Formats: sequence, structure tokens, C-alpha cells
Amino acid sequence: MSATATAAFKPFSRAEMAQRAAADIPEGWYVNLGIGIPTMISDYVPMDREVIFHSENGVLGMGPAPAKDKIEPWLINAGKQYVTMRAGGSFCHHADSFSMIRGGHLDLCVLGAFQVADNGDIANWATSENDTAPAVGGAMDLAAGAKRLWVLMEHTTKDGQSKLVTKCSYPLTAPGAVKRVYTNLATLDVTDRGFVVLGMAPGLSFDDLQARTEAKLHLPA
Amino acid sequence: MSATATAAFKPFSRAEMAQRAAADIPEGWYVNLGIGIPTMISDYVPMDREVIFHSENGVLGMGPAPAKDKIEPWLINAGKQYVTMRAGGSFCHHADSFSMIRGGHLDLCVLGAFQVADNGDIANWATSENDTAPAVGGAMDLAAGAKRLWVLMEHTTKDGQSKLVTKCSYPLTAPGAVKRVYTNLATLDVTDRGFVVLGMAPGLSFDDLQARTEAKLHLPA
Amino acid sequence: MINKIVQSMADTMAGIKDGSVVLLAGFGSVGQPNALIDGLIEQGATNLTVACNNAGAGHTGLARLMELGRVRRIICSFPRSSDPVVFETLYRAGKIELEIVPQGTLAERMRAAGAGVSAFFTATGVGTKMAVGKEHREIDGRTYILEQALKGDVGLVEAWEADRWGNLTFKQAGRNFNPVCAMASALTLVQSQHIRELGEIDPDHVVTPGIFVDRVLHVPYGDPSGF
Amino acid sequence: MINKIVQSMADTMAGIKDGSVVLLAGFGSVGQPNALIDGLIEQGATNLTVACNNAGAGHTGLARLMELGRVRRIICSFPRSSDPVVFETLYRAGKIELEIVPQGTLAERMRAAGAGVSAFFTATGVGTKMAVGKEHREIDGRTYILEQALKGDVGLVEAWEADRWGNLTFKQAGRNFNPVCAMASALTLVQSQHIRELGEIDPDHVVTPGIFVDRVLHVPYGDPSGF
Repeated sequence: MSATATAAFKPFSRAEMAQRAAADIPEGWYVNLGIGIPTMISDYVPMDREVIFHSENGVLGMGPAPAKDKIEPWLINAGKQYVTMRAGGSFCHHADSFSMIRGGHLDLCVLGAFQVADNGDIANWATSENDTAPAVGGAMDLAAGAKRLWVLMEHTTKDGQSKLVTKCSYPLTAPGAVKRVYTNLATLDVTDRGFVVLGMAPGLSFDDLQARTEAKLHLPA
Repeated sequence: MSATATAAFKPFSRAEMAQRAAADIPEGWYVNLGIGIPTMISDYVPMDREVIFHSENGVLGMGPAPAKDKIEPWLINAGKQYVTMRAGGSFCHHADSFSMIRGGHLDLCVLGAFQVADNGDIANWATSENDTAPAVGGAMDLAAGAKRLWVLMEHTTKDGQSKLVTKCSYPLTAPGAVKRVYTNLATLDVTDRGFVVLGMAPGLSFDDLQARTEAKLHLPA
Repeated sequence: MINKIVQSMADTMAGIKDGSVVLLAGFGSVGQPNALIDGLIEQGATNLTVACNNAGAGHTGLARLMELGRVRRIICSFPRSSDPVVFETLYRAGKIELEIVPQGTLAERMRAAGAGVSAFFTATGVGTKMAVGKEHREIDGRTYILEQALKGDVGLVEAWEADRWGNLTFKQAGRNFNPVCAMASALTLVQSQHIRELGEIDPDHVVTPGIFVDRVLHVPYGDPSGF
Repeated sequence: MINKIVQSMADTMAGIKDGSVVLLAGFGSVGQPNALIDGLIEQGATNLTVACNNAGAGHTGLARLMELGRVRRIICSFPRSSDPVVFETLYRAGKIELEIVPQGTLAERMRAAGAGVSAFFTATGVGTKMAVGKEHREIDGRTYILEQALKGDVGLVEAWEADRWGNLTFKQAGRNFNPVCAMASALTLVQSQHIRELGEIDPDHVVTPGIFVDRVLHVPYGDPSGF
């Protein structure tokens, strides 16, 4: 699928993608942010809108990255970056931490992905059935366990392939799990009808977006 | 089975039964004592022989009963008696406490019983198949989970029925679990051969003991 | 600002529906949320299933709730008590259903519900009446039975300290079933002896994190007694 | 007097057999018992199965143990790292077996082993490669797969504080897999930054009670680094 000629448009930057997702998270949610771009979301949630960030390695109530001279060596997130702890945070062991995930206690998880299908399937851990040593980490637990799964990713691969597909060609992380996708081109809900476009990058038309998307897109009902 | 005429003998008192069991517990064991006579065992383990007593309600490292003016209202054992905590003790929640039991971490549990069979079956929670509201508590967890199960009980019922039987007539707590029995008449191991008599009350002969016991008794090989 | 601390018993109990499964923590009266049970009595929900280690004593608390005919079914390990007259009378009259569960299986079933484990194999109860009708399986040479997760619609919990995010600590043996009732329940209601400022509880010492807690009521009742 | 504190690495490692299943705690290098891994390298046991979240980095620690050909099989969730060259070389050469397990399933399988749960049903991995060959079951309208307990012959643990009964605390995110490795292993070996007098650790703050611990070695190594 190559893009048809379109008028000039301005894709969302990664920061804007994170910002858009952050704006949709209400106060009081317990949220796990996957490694990579999703981690940026917390930078755009103001401290006075209390959202409680969870990390798989037993950290609940993370704050922003520490100043370089305030690093606590035992305080890292699942991406193995130094973080801080907010007042009201707590530590627990790995089985307790994954109880929060697997027991359905997280309001939201945001992951990156290789592909999302219009039935909500997500593929984000291996790029081939024969990956030499695929690394799954906590992705399957998060995708299967959180109350809501959102995906934050580029709309297309570097060579222009749509990452929103009718069927994932890569190994699944979880079937039917994704509820919403934020890309550099659009925000989309995954519904019974498939992908419903909630918003687009400035200057982009619905037809432009469809041209860049393998899966069929829908307008809100 | 009624007792045959025998020479005078002196049954062990409850305190002596507890004392005999206590003498057989080596330092370093993690031990759960059931409600009733077994609880008395801890009184006969000297404080300098460190045995770590566990109670189902999340108490590990119990010490003796407190003086009346030293009662801590939140510090009770599974029998709902006030206890003390030794230095080195710890509290945990019920699922963690039963992980210790069910995960095979207790070296020993000592329970009371209605009946013990010579294959190690124990019946200690209900006296009829149609008990109106039988109360099992943690008995089945302890019987199935501890590394060793000992029983401390009278040798016979009040009306002279043997409590060491060939087959339990009461509902089982666990099959094949009991390793040793301390009664007011004898100490017995449960082996592949059945009950093996390790010791008897002063003045009692093996034949006297057999006469009071439904199950067949054996002498040590 | 997140604030799970509520100001009245009516606010604490809001929304409990008839037919709910209520997980009730406590072991005897230690760590037992007596004020919340009274609140539930007042609130009025009926046709309840109550899971609790014991089945009430005397004529107060859980026994009172049963006496009022509000409990359809009780799931417990130890229905005997110093004064079990209410339970026994109802049970003999066929007015209450009883499911007896070994104490460790009861705690583990709640923990499983909170942890996303729908069912698990345990050796407890194998070869006994508890195993009748349950799936048996031999694993590595030992026989196990399959037990199901036990989810609560409502969990009633007693804490020693709580903050506005719902973080909890417990006092000594008052911990008992409280953490598993909290994690297994869709709506977890807490009475706490002390309310702490956010951050006052050391993050390494939080026992039940606020993610498992919905509402906290300050009930500084003093010592447990009367078990 | 119970004294689980040992004085030398040799005493700590005594008795580890070839072919052992080793549960190795830590998440990156935080809460990872590096000194004990070095001790295991020195001790010499081989043909090991190692369960750990990661599969080692660089040429030290677990990576070194693998490089020496001592690890037959690795069970982990995330074999990638900043420098996974040792693992990847061995894996491509077919010299090491890999079992990939979702991180939560890995933690839960260890916890299950410690808690006497031989197997459990979880929704994680359903509909993926992880579910292939596993028993599926629908419970209350959702599909689950059966996962088995993961027992260790040996558990390697890093604690912040320990006493002579083996009670442990952990520092911040250093807790991670340590408590479940401790409870799941037949022989649990601990390196601890601090040794406390018995009774110094508040009974309400003990995280891993001594019942899950066999030997403690004092290793005041300072800060983790290099993950």
C-alpha cells in the first residue's frame, strides 16, 4: 500500500502522540506504560491530576525521572530507567505486582506494537514465528490483564507498510485486546465494526488516512 | 474392646504427653501446634532450644502466653488465645501463612485426633458423615502440607473405644499422613508395617497395650 | 486529587446490591471490620453470600446479619464458635446454605481471584469429603484437586493505618484475611483505626496497596475483644 | 541457637549438585545476587537449569556461567539485554535450551511452587504461541491455560537486611523476584547487604520470613549498577 498523492499534512510527533494519550487518562486511574514511547506519556500528565503509574518490577506510584544527583540506585522501572517515587507509592514483589496486572486491577496499559488488527489483536513481541530468541517480558500479562489496552505506535513501518492490519502477520501478544490506538497520523478506537477514526493529524483527510492503512477505517457512528 | 485385667500402671498425664512430644522436637524446626493438648507442647520446649512456632493466622515465632497485664489484643494464635512474639518473629497474611503450610515448609505439625489408622489416616474434624455443621479450620491444610504430622491424643475414648484403628470410621482429615502418635499409654510410629510401639506408660506391658488397641501393634524391628 | 476517604457510613456502603458476594476479613474479632458489618446491617442489602473464616458468634455482627435473614449462603472454614447459636439454628432449620472450605483453600481461593488465577490444583482435602465431585489430577506423583477462585462483589476490611490513596497496614495478627479480601473484591471497603497523610506510610511497609482499595472510613474503635 | 548466617562463600554454596534447577532473583542488576552467582561459578556445579527474568548481559555473572558451558537450559521472560552476546551465541549454536515464559507467569509459577499449588489456570498467553500444547479451559466465559509450578533446587536471593533466623527485607525495587525465589526453592541462599540482630527487624515489616531461607552470607557490596 503506497500513499496516494495528498495535500501537505503534519504528522503528530512522538511527543504529541504521548500528549494526546495523556490527555485521555482521567485522575485516579492505575496505569502501566510499556517500554519505549508509551513511557513518555507520564511526562504529559500534570502532577495535580493524580494518575498512579505502575511498573511490573513491583513499583506502584512512580514519579518522573530523578535529577542526576538524586538517583536512587534501587529505584528503577521495567525499562530499567531510574525513576522516583511519589508520596503514596509502594513496593511489592513480582508475584504481587503481576497480581495487579493479571487480576484486572490496572485501569489502563499502553504498549507499543508492531501491528494491531481491526479485531483488537496485538503483535508486539516478535517479528517472526522463528525469532531466534524472542523476548516477551510482561507484554502478554499486560495485554491480557489490564482493563483497557491502548497502543501508541507509528502508523506505518519505515518502508511504508501499514501497522493497522486486517490480520496480524507477526506472532500475537494477545487476541482481541486493544481498545484504542494512537499513531502519528490518527487516534482510532477498536470497535465491533473495526477501526473507528476519532481524530487525524492536521491536514490529513479520511481518504488520505485510509490510503495509508491496510485495515478498513470507519467514521464514528 | 475392653481392657483385660492388668497389673497396675500409670498412664501419662496430658502434661507428660506434651513433654514427651516436646523432647522429640529438635532445634530449628518450624512447628505448628493444633488447638487443644498439642498447644501445651510449647511449654516444654526450653527457650534456649530454638523451635519456631507457627500459627495459621499469620504468626511465625510465637512465644509463651503473656502475663495478664502484658496482653496485646491483636496478638492471638489460631486457638484465639493471647500469645507473645519472640524476637525474630514475623506476621503475614492468611494466604502467605498457608503457603508455609501447603508449600511443605513446616517441619512438623502436631494435631489432636478422634482416630488414627495404622496406614496413617487421620480423622479429627467431624464425628459423623452427617455432622450438622462440621468445622474443619486449617486441619486439612496442615495434615496434607506439613513435612511430618504427629498426633497427640488419648489412647481410647471415654467409653474405652480404641482411637488407634484399622480403619477410621469418622470422616478423614487426610489419608496416610500421620507419622507418629503420642497417647496417654504409648508413643507409636506409623510405618509400612503399621503401628510400631516406641515406648509405653510405666507398668504397662505390650500385651496390655494391644488389649486396649484395636489396630495391630508391632515391636520395633 | 484522589481521595478514597469517605466521611460517613452511608457513603461507605453506597451501592451494595442484593445478592452480593461479600468477603469478610478477620479471624475471630481480631482484624474484623465490625463497624462495616454494622453498616451493612443498616444498609439493607439482602440475599447475600458471605465468605468468612467463621460463621459469627452471639447476636451481633455477622450473627446479627444472619439472624435478620439477610444471608442466603455462608462459605467458611470454621462455623463453630464460643456461641454459634444463630448460625446453628438457621442451619438446622435449612434457612442458610453452608459451604465448608479448608482454611488455607479459602485464603488461596481469594488470593487467586485477586491475582487472575481462575482455578488451581491443591493437595489439601484430597481423600476427604472435600474432594467429592472435584476434579482430581496426579502431578509429579501426587494427587491434587482443582479449586476455583472466590471473587467478592464487596470486601470488608479492617486496617490499622490508611491514607487517601487507600494504602493500608495492619497490626500484628490483625492482618489475617484482610489483604486477600481486599485484592479479591470488586468493591473493597475499609475501616481504619488511623488515617495517615499521603507519604507517611513507608513505601516498603505498605501491605495492601491502594490499587486494591475503593473506600476508607476512619473508625478508631480501639482494641478488639469478645472473640 | 539457630544461626543461618554462614561465614564463607564455600559454606554458602556447599552441596549444590550438577543438574540443579536454580531460581535466580533480580531484575536487571537491581536485587540480583551477583556475589552468589560468582560463588556458583566458583563452586562448579554444571548442567544447570536457570530460571531468571533475564538471560545475562556482558561476560560476567549469569552470562559468564553460561559462557563456561554450565547452563543446559534457561527459563526466562526477556533474553534480550544491552549486551546479550553470550546467550545469543550459545542459543544460535544450539548449545542452550530456552523456555520463554511471560514475566507474570514466571513469577506466579514460582509463587505456586512455594505455596503448594501444583498448577493453575491463567489467561496470560491464551491465543498466542505460549499456549501451544497447553491445556485450555473455559471458566466463567473466559479461556485460560494451565501452567505448572516451577520449583527450585536452589534459590539465589539478594536482601537488604537479614537476621540469624533468616528473616529478610528488601530495598525498594530490589524486592522483585527475591521473595518468590526464596519460597519456591528447596535450598535458599541469600546474600544480604546488612546483618541485623534478631528482633531488630519489626515483625510487621519482615517481607520474607526465615522459614523460606536456609543460609545467609553478609555481602555489603553497595549500589547495584551496570544493568
